[in-house]
Amino acid sequence: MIRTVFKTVLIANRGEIACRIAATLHELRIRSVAVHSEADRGALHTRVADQAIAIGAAEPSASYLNVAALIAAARASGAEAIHPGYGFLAENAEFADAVEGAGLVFIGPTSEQIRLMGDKRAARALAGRAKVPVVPGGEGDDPEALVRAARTIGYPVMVKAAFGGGGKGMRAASDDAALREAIESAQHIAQSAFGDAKVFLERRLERARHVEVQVLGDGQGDAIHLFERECSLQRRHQKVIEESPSPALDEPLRARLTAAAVALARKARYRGAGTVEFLLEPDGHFYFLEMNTRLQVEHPVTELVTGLDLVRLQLQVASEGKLPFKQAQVERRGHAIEARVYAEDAARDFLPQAGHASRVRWPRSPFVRVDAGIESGDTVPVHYDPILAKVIVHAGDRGEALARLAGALDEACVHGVVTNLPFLRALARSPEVAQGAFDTEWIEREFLRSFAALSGAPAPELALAAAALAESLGVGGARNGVSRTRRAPDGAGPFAKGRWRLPGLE
Amino acid sequence: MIRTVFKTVLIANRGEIACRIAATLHELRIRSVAVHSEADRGALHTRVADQAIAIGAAEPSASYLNVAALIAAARASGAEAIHPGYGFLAENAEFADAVEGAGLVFIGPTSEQIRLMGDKRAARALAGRAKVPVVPGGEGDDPEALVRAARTIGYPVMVKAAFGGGGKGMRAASDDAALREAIESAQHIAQSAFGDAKVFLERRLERARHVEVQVLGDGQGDAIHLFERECSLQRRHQKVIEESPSPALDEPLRARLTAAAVALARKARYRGAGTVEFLLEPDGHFYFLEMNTRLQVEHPVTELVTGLDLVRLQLQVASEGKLPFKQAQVERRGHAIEARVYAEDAARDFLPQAGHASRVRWPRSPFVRVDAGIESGDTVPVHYDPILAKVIVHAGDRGEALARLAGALDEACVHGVVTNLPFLRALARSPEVAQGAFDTEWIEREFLRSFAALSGAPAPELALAAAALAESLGVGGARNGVSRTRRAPDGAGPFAKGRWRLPGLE
Amino acid sequence: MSPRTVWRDGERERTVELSPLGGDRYRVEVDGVARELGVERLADGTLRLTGDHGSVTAEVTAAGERRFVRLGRLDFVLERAASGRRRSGGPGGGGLESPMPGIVTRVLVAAGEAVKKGQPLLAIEAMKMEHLIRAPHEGRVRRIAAAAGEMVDGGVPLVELDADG
Amino acid sequence: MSPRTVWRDGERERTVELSPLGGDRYRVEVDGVARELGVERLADGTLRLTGDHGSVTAEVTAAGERRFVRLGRLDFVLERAASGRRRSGGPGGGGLESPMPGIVTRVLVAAGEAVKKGQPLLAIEAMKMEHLIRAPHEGRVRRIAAAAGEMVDGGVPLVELDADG
Repeated sequence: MIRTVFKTVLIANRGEIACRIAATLHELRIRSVAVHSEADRGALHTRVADQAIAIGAAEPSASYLNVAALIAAARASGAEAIHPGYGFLAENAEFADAVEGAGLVFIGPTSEQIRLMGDKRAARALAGRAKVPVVPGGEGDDPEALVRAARTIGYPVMVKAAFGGGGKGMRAASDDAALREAIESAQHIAQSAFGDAKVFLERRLERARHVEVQVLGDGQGDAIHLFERECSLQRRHQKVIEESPSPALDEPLRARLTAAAVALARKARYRGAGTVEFLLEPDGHFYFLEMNTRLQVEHPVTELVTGLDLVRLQLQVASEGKLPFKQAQVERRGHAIEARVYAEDAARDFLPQAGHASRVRWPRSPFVRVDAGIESGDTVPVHYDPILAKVIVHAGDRGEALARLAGALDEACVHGVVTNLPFLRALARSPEVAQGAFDTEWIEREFLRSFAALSGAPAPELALAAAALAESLGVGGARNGVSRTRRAPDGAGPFAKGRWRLPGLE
Repeated sequence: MIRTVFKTVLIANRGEIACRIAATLHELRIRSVAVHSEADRGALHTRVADQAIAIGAAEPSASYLNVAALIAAARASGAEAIHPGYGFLAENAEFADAVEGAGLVFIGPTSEQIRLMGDKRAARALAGRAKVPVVPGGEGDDPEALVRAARTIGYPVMVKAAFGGGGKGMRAASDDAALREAIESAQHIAQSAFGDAKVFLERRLERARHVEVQVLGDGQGDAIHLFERECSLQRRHQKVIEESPSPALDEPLRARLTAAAVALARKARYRGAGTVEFLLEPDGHFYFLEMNTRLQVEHPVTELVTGLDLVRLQLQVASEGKLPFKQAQVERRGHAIEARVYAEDAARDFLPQAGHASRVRWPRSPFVRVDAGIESGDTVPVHYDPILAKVIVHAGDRGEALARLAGALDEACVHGVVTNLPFLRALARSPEVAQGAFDTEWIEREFLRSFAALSGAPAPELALAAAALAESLGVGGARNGVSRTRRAPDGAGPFAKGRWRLPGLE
Repeated sequence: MSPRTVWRDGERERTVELSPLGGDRYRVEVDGVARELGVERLADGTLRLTGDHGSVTAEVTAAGERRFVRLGRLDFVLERAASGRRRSGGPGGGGLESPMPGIVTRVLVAAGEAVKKGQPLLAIEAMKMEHLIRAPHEGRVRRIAAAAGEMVDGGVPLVELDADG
Repeated sequence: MSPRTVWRDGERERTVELSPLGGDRYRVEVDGVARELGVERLADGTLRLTGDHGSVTAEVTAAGERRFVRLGRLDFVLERAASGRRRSGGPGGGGLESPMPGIVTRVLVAAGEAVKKGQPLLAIEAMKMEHLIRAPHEGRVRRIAAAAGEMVDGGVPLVELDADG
């Protein structure tokens, strides 16, 4: 049992990650304080915490991004530390400064480290000093200098915002003219989204995979890794399914990749849990992409293969200032995969969805974990990230893990709000995923087409029958729209037994 | 991915174990067929299966023990195999014969092996031939022969039914007179409960622990073990909390104990998953107790430490007739603990409970697994075993596991039916359990007293306030029994702020 | 409808008096000691109770007279009582009601029969456990209200016993 | 109340006709093809549908006109339609209704303004994603039914557009 100096910790987040952090706090007998916006009054994360404090209106700027309100809530509740989760203020250096300025502990790296990694160009420079390969690229405020750099490194290139992230403002270009246009557009988006118009160039890597390494640093120059995560299954730079280990690494490559990540974390004297992202080319070359200075959405796959609780480790490092074990003590077992359940309609261009999730049932099977932010009856507000839950499985090998994931996704049921569950189920059963043969653009380049064919198929007659019967019987919240006394026509009408598809009935 | 010959499997059971078996079947894309009594119409295990078949009236003898109805259901559904779960017909040799006689596969050992292990005296004899130590004892149909045997092995002794189990009909005796009485009583109970009056003697072991070994045999003489389970936390011979590894074993003792179990399984040419139970004396001597020829209730702790799915292994052995891996490939990691949630009122002499569980919430935290047989809105019938669910946790070490278990039990909530959750929470936090300092009689000898003190404490005022407010506001299904318009008395009445205990509010 | 409610908490009898103070504020008096609480209804029937230093969620579920109360992560079971009256089947009564829902397996006495204190009158079984209803005092069986094989709820009168032998 | 109901299944329109046959039996005709089904209501609002060779559980949840249907482990989303009428906001309509619940972030045209086909009229944001409502054809804006900052449900009319330029 660890003994942290914390008796009370405020969770400056919402949804599944706030619930997940509260679980570890409770296990360690640390009081958890939830915060919530007006839209989240009564949300699951407020119910699982020991205390809940309202911090502002529904808009994130008024609540979950409201630094003053968060600090005030921490003070009012007697919290000694704040866990930022992911998103919102998790990688905001000013917030980290404000927390420490208020005499509280920020559970994460130092604000300098957040600032350093937030500047993608500075992070690239640091990687270079740590002898970690970076994607060939170019910098400069003058567009023409960037064009000259592009000619040197070779087209196609990517234009990225220096202070950006998550693919926002990212543009590809294949020639000088397109590049000039891309730079202008990217600068414009960077200015409005990140408050700084600076951009930089990277050579565009073809068919690259996204592989990242979980690191843990003591803030004094020591760091260890907790193996890698494969996150190439993305749609519009948004990860959909992640796994560990990566099917693309053999042991020598894994050793080099994890060593590179540890070298970078040590060079940064990194404190706490962080993630070093790499692009991996089909030939095995890898390049530093960026470092995320927060707990990742996909951290559970690392937890399952290593058997370690990352939130607990974050609390330990924040509390004790040292690593609780050595690299040699970190072992991995089996294979873990995570699928992110989003409130979005995959059949209609992934339009985000919101509303009342009146019936929610998450899978509950051996070796299946669900980190969920909603239960039956909860509301999915329009204001926030559409992630509802993560379904994570652990198994002896990758094939078993995929079968387990597919089975678990079948068990999941969300009614009232359309989710991407059909998309995830199709992905989990796709042959390319089974073979591990994908890169970061495979979903958009190939999979979406086959999914469209699948999702466009008509529903089985039995589904229509169930909908009509439910309405007629008044179950499921539908009005009774059918008379129940009408007699059946005697042998009238077409009756072609066997022409229905009857899943489960034939 | 394993390829079994089975396309459809019938689950001849109910509740949490039927749900748990269905999960593995679904993952392997095997159709699951549930059976249900009249009392279980619409029960969770019928909803998670691919098909549900009614087999008879509520009484077990008419349904879950109704061999003819089960075989008929298997035939009607096209099942090629039957999984018996635990309890009911799981260790009934006639059922296994009937299943095989109908041309179906019984997922379990041969009927001969069930019969052999069901006769405790024959099992003891087999253990002797396998050079596995047995508790010194005596046999014979003549009470006076037993009395003479008791004098030889030394008092106190236990009288047990030859075909019994679960402690039923078991009697202790400390002298000749008491023994004669005990024999008569045990014979009477054995005759009525097991249809055979035969009894035998064992020396009564003081402060012994119950440690069992999970084995897996190929039915052709090879067998391996999946380490041990510590099951000493019992009340009236009913296990309450189980764990793996046992805190009472060091590596040499673990090696000897598991070797003894494997020797017995090999000698029996055992087929499938089984459990060899031992009594362990404080000095490290252990004695064979009996062998259970079924999947145990507590199998999940073994699954968590080994990372293996025992139901899957049962299917593999039944399907392929060989072990899917070698002993050296079985590794254990960390510590797992299970707590059984029963519908019983621990504060009122553990009286069994039944009814409508209108609000059910099982914990959902990292490294916490719940095998549950009910969800919100389900009914707990009076006819069956009171087990509702099992909360199982996995952690790096025993201390962490206990903290995790305590946290998970706090998260669990069952309203509408009284459960033993308060009892389990108290156990998980008791110092003796933390020290691992218990034997099979410790709960009844010592813990029940301290639990009674705990459960007799008054509820905090806030709980009363909540009950009254809920009724007044009409939430939670209570009638509105309080006028909502009455004005507050102006400063009247006793108002001693601060005299309430306000968990969470001060 | 009285604002005063009486509750059984194990062996204890406890009283609660509610006074709405307007808005979501209530004055709540428990066993004569009062506090002010803010009471907010959340979407799923959960209440959020707010005191001077924070708030806690309370979930209350009624099952007959029983109230399952969850405060944060603590659980309690209370019983709604008519003011002042005690249920006869409780620990204070004669124990001649069914202590649990179950099936009457054996009726061991007949109406009119004289019984000794402690004598088994009737056996009820639930979840594979048998529970004997015993005579709380010497007396004579007036009436047996259940037959073997009958399923009964908890708290149902099973045997009526006259005190005189 | 007609026994015939019309449903939208993606791009398709489908019809169901129910005829009770007494007891729990129904004749159900879907798109002109009929079957007999046994229909049993389970405790939690789930239906168990029984055909010739087995049964499957069906859970149906209404959310506005939408019906979430779960058959065993398969999920479908249907939409209840008034017989024969199509909703204007669907793929067959002009796309001038909100495609999702969200917040109107920008109004890009004014009433009376002439617009080209494909011109962005209004931006709506939900869950950090912005979606542009574009003119489905050349025309003139008759009315803007939402203001920037306003929260709207899915399927709410946002812009009225006249066909004449």
